Amino acid sequence: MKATNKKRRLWSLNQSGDILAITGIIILTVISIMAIAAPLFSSWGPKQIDFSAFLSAPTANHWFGTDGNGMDVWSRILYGARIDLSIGISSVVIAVLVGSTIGSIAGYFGGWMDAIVMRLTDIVQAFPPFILALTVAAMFGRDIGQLVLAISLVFMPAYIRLMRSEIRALRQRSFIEAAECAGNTHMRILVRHLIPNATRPILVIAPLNCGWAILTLAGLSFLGLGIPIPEAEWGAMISAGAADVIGGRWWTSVFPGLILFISVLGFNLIGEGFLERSGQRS
Amino acid sequence: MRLATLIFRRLQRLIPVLIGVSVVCFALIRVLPGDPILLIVPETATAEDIERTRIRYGLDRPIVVQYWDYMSGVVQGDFGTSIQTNRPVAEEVRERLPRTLELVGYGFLCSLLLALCFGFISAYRPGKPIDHSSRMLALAGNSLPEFWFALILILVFFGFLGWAPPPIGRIGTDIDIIRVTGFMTLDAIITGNWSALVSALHHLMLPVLTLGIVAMAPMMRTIRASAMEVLNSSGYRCAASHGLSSGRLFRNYVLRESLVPLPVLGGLVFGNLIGGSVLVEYVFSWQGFGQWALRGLLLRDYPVIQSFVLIIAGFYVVIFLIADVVQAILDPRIKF
Amino acid sequence: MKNLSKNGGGISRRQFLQIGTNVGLIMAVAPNSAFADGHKDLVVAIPADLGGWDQDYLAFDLVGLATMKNCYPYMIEYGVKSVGDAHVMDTENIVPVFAESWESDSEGRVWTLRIRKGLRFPSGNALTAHDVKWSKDRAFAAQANVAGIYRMIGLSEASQVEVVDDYTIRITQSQPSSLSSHIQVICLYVFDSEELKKHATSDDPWAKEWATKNPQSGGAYNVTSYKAGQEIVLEANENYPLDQPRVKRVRLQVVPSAANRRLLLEKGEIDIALGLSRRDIDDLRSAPDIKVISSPSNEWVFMPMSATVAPLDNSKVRQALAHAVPYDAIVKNVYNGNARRSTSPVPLDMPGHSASGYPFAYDLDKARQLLSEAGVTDGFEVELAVMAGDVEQERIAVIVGNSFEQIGVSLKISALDPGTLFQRRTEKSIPLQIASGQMWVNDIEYLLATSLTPGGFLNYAGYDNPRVQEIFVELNTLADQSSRAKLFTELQDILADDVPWLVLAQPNFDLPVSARVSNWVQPVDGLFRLYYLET
Amino acid sequence: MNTTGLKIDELSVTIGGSSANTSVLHRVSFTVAPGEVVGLVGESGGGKTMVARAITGQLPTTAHSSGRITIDDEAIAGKFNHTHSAPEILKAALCFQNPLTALSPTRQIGKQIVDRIVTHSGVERAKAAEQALSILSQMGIRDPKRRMEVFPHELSGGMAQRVMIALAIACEPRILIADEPSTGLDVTLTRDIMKLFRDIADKGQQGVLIISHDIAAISATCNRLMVLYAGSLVESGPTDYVLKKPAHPYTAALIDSVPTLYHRDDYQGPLQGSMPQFSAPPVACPFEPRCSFAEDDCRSGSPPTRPVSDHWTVKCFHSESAYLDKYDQWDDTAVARNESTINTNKIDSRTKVKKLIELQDVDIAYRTNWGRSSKRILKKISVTFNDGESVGIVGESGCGKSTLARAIMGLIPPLSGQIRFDGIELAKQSPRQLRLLRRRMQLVFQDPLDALNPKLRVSQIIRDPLTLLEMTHDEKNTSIARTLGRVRLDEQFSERLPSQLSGGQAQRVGIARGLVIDPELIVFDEPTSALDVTVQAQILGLIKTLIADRNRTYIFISHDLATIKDLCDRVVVMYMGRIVEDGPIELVFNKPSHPYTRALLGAVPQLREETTAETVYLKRDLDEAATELIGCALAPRCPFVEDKCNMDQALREISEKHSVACWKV
Repeated sequence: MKATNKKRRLWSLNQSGDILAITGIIILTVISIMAIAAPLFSSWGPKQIDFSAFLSAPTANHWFGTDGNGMDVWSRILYGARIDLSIGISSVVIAVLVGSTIGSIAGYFGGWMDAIVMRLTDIVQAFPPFILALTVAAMFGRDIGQLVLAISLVFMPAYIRLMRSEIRALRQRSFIEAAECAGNTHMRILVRHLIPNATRPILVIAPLNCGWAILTLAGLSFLGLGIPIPEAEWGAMISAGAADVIGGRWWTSVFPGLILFISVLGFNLIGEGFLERSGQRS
Repeated sequence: MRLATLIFRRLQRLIPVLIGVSVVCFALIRVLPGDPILLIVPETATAEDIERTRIRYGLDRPIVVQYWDYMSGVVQGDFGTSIQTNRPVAEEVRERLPRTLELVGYGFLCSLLLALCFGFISAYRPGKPIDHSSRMLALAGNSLPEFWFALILILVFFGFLGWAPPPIGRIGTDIDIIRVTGFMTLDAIITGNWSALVSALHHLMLPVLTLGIVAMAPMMRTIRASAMEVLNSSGYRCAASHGLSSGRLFRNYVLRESLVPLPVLGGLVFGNLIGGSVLVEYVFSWQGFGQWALRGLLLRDYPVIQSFVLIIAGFYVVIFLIADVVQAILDPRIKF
Repeated sequence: MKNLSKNGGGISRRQFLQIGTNVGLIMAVAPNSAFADGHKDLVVAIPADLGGWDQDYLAFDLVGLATMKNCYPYMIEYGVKSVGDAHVMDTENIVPVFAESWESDSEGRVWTLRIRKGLRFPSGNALTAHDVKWSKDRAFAAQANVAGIYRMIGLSEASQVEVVDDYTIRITQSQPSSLSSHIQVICLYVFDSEELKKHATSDDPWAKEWATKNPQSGGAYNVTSYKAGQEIVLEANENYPLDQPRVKRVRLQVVPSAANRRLLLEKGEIDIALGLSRRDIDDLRSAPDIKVISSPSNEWVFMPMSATVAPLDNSKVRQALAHAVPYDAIVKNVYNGNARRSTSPVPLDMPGHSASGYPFAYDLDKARQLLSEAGVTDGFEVELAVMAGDVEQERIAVIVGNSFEQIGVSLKISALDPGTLFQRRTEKSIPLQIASGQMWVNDIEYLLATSLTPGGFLNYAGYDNPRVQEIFVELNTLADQSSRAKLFTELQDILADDVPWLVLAQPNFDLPVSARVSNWVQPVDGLFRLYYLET
Repeated sequence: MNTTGLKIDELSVTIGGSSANTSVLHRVSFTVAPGEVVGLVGESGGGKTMVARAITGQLPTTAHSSGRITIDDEAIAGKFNHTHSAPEILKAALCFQNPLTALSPTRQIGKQIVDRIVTHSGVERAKAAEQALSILSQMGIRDPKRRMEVFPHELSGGMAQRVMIALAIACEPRILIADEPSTGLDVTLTRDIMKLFRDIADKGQQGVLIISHDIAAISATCNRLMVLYAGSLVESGPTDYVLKKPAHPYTAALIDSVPTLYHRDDYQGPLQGSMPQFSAPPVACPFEPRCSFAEDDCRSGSPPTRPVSDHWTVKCFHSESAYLDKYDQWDDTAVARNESTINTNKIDSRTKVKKLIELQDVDIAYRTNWGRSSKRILKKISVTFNDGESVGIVGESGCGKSTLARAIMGLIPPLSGQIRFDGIELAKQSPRQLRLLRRRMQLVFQDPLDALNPKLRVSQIIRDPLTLLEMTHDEKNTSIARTLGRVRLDEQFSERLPSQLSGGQAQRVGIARGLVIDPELIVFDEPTSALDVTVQAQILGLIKTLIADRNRTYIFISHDLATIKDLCDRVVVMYMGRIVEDGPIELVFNKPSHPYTRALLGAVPQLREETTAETVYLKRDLDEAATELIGCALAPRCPFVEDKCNMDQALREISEKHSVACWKV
């Protein structure tokens, strides 16, 4: 495989994986820009009440209508992106950092440390992911920090295991023996030789998990366990609006659901693209 | 013999996990804020009254004693008594669990069938429009918030088209059914109550579709990847080059081998469905296990929370045990 | 015996019923009259089965309490008065039911209960003073519901309840109390002691086990069929000492989903749907063949402010906040107009209520001015606790928060689940919270006891004013109505200055029923009385 | 029935879509007659497998082919396609490479065979099962009835190869094609498998085409050999002629690259460069860049395929002239070369003997999570390596020789016994001390690409061990540049990633990493076994020049004796975790004492029947024998086994510096 080959692979869009990933990145970039520059796109604040328009249908003033609190749905969607995206991403980032650190140490040193870590992950993994998030969130509370921890706790065992098995597989490779022969310390072998080679599968699944984290957050909010009112958060918006659908007031939950769907799709597209490129199975 | 070894090994691992789960849960709910006793004593109660109630529920004893007491009950099938409702937890579980399992079971079946169809079609026609569209469909399904999707389905199929029954409960309100197992469709078949069966299936339609579509993607992706791998494997190419008919090739050389990675993934998907079912049940007023547990969690009903956690964990671990066994049956190479 | 007070506290009734049930999500469903030919029975959809049949040991369970109210023999009961079109229970007028008479000595300390003769339980056992005595002994032994509430009127020992003869009971309180009758309305229910004794064991001398699982009867209605988790059938008690109930048979059907109850009501299959959301009820107002019984109620929604957390410990700050609540917006936007603005910490309709108790109107300038008088110039952040999942509380929080923001007070709204909320209330660690409730004893003395004196279980604010305590002590033994009224006014003047809580609204009681149901009597305690209903 | 066999006419194949074409076969023509065994040889990437795929209709979907393939005058065409239907008589059946993976893993082998029989002869399954049984026993499978029920992963390599052939036979083809049938098999097994092909061709009058990179393994069986280079058939002729007088320079180089005990006198040294890849059919001679006889005409036009004699063709402009002339001087007697001159003077040149590494009763076992398993990989190993010595360690795969290397490096602590480096016992060193010891010893790995961190550049890889030395950055750079030169790698390679290197280049980097800190000991762990033959020869050549530096100790591990003959002073023969023979190279080669050593020597590729020693054939496959181990490890396979072999055989000295673990010697 020559350098030119490599280059072509990086930039060619022939592979459908790249197209998927780039579509996903575009979607998320657009949503992020709109979230960051939200005041430019909406004249209403996310918690601003329009006392003259409770549950108003979409109008020129309120593009996506207002909800039962008289708040503008469109601007809540925009500001909601800040919370949803940042919680989704930060919980995965925490899970990746903590999980891969623990996993690489357990995988590298093995022995009793490994055994204990594995039994602990067994315990955490004895729950379906959403149920775990639900239980932890219901028991701990509804602060943003606690929610991030609850969601990242769900992912952590997977990253621990993934990193551990990657490290263990890499340990069998002769370049690690070579590194040992070259007089590297354990720390240096781990940091310089093992971890850089073990990150790829983790990076591949991280976007998928980001999407899942956002869905989880929204699901918790839907059950009333997520971010409390009046913060703008998509899941809570859908939940609050779900009851309004009865009277035909569909806009309060259909629009937030749509944006939630699109952003999760964005993450999933990136993840699927990465998966395809790395030729791995889920 | 090989399977017996497998099951034995897994059980060996399962029991410490369950004990660990119960210990962690037991300790956590007692450490965290929220006191179930305050929720049931009258507000006229003095500190002594509260203490007395606490003693009545045995919550004053050292946590280790409480744990021992609870676990020795569990071993005998006694999951304690709900602090809130005063009913035996086991009884409430018997009532609630079948509802959820029925929903999740059909949902899983639905997503499995969809995944098998689309997965194999995709694998046999990689890069073709049918491949792209079924993958996009799966990806989109995977990105849907299930509770929202359920709402949209209700809006369309019940609100506009009128094809679906009202999203309330598991069966028409005008239909009587004798409860045998708690599984609505099963009970209808056992008692030969065909109108109940039709009604139950009708009510299952939308929630099952919701779960099926949402959970399909990972299984489809795996089947597709695995089938493509098999189709490109030298094992398959060898058989194909030796002139076997395509039907025989699919049955004997593609199907089984492609399904090997599925059981373990299926276990994960099943878990996701159990999680998702909490949300979907909420939308369809299903009155299932998850909602029961949620109420227990919010009201800090210790025996309910403990039992929920233990049952879910036990159930989930058993799902994976089954998955492992199925995988071992499918793939003779797996050793333990 | 929770019913006395729980409503004043944590879980609003509707909220409680909704946990584990559902938000309703049906689009408009055309009534499908498959069952249109009509049924003679009155059918009531209840959200959950009752938690057990033993009132002495029952946890807080509104369905259970309501059912028992209709089928346990009660010695005395409130009368009924008409207010406009509505019938409401008259707390001033207490009438004997199974009792022949209910009298006290002049001091109000020793009470004599005479029981009607010839009363029988459904088992055939005669109802005598021994049953009453045994029942109250049992209540003291239970140390649960009744025992707790009895302490308020100076009853703490089983020996204070004595059998005089087969049909006479004497109850001797350690102190006189003007609340005695109110409390005895709630507590004087009777078990079939002969029957229960049969099921007692040495481990379980009060037959708790048996009583939990088997319906108790002998009141206005007898339980003739009980299918756990599905249906309770009540039939009119032929031995009821007063007029026979007009509806002979009532079926209480367990329909857990609120949406389902609503649907069944719309289809005409049930007559009364309990536990519907305000939104459902609003939608049902326009539905055919359904009427929504709406009457002013004594439920009130308020926002206790911790008197110990800075800067809320400054009464000027509390007054400022009282000027920053958009009261009318709450009534209009949260309750759709079906609520009254209350004008005193003493609820509307409570004897002694005075509008001087809460001289605050929505006036942000006044609020800012008061804040700066209090020396709070930079604003502050404060936690407002609401019950998680309670849509109305959340909406109030949003509206109030929006308004507070304009005077520089930012609210950190925390939605707490019941377990945590109650614990924190006990710890008195919540600066601001929204609470709602119903004073079941419609009396300011009771209000003081529960909400405005240290140790009062509804005193979420941790309110402590020596003068208020003195007033409370005076009221304990004061029977003269005009002197009481004077103290009531003084009290409300003090409260107007102290502002222990923000008075938000007093929502109406709304119950959707089928068109054929009439003669609903609005219960003062939230427990429906089937006895009066007609179809 | 027409029986003209396989005929290929001007077959060209191009693979790829619109942008990236690879031209893999260029106008290849040949025939395989019924009853004939023909070998198609060449290095990987030469297009051998594509020939097989073209014949069996399995070209990739992106392939484009031209030319004509007929079997018994019936044209074979078309690409592989999943939906081809209608069971028909199969013209050509392919035995796939790596049978362990090419047998469908989830179906019992009996059923797999039956599937084929049912498809092609239309008999009932029950009847087909009987036929399958007989085919299996024909293939030399013991207890075929039991094997029918077995899944492929339960088979040994040799067994799997037999089953693979059985599958192909069950299709009743006219032509049987075997793709690399000897891969992964040891020499004894290869011989048996090859005999099977011979039998099939002889008895069934089927044509057999064997595709292999291992010219030595198949030459004894094949009637004719064809040599494929970069998609062109460069030579084709009767086996004996081609081997003895290769007409094409590539054929000659290929034969010379095979590690044998003796080289021809005029051995040209390893062939430099590597095989080119074409995006379009080449206009010049594809071998021209590597050919030492190339002239202008080679660069300007493609040479024609010309007959050398009957049935012998070559695709070269110069094969007849200067080049062929050299081979005319070939003298069969020159084979038995001047034995007296080999290596004898090496040992004597050093008088002072210092023990660098000593192993005493070393046992090594697998590591598990909670300790070590009881299964020993090495048993009671006692051996000494002296300063300045170069020692070869030889044995079949799995005998523990790589483990021994790692134990010497201190990578695996021994379960019992001592390992001393320059008198320092490794197991007693702290991690830090052990790390410092590493500057005195280095290991070169078997799989060069696996041994290089894929995320680091070549210069970083070579720099890695330099952290052990206290050097400035500039000194390190100089050192790296010098070392790259020593392994004959261009400066330009220093910034490449391992994925941008060929196997040979990667191994040079691996050697450079070992050399850069100038250690006292270098252990080569089968440094060439993962490489193509001509590259193997290049790397061995490089190592040979390094070893000329006698200030260092070398341990060279290999599975075949021929490779180490030129490199080492001494050889240690291992079998199943034990040392069975240890002695100076000339002694062991000339007078092998242990039956196992003799068997190994006999297995050295014999292109020209040059060995004189009496060959020992081991009785059974290693994997079959492994279970019945009592006493001498070789006993179950040893043709000379006696009752006395049931006891453990310790290594004992039979003459100076020569020890053997066999009581019979």
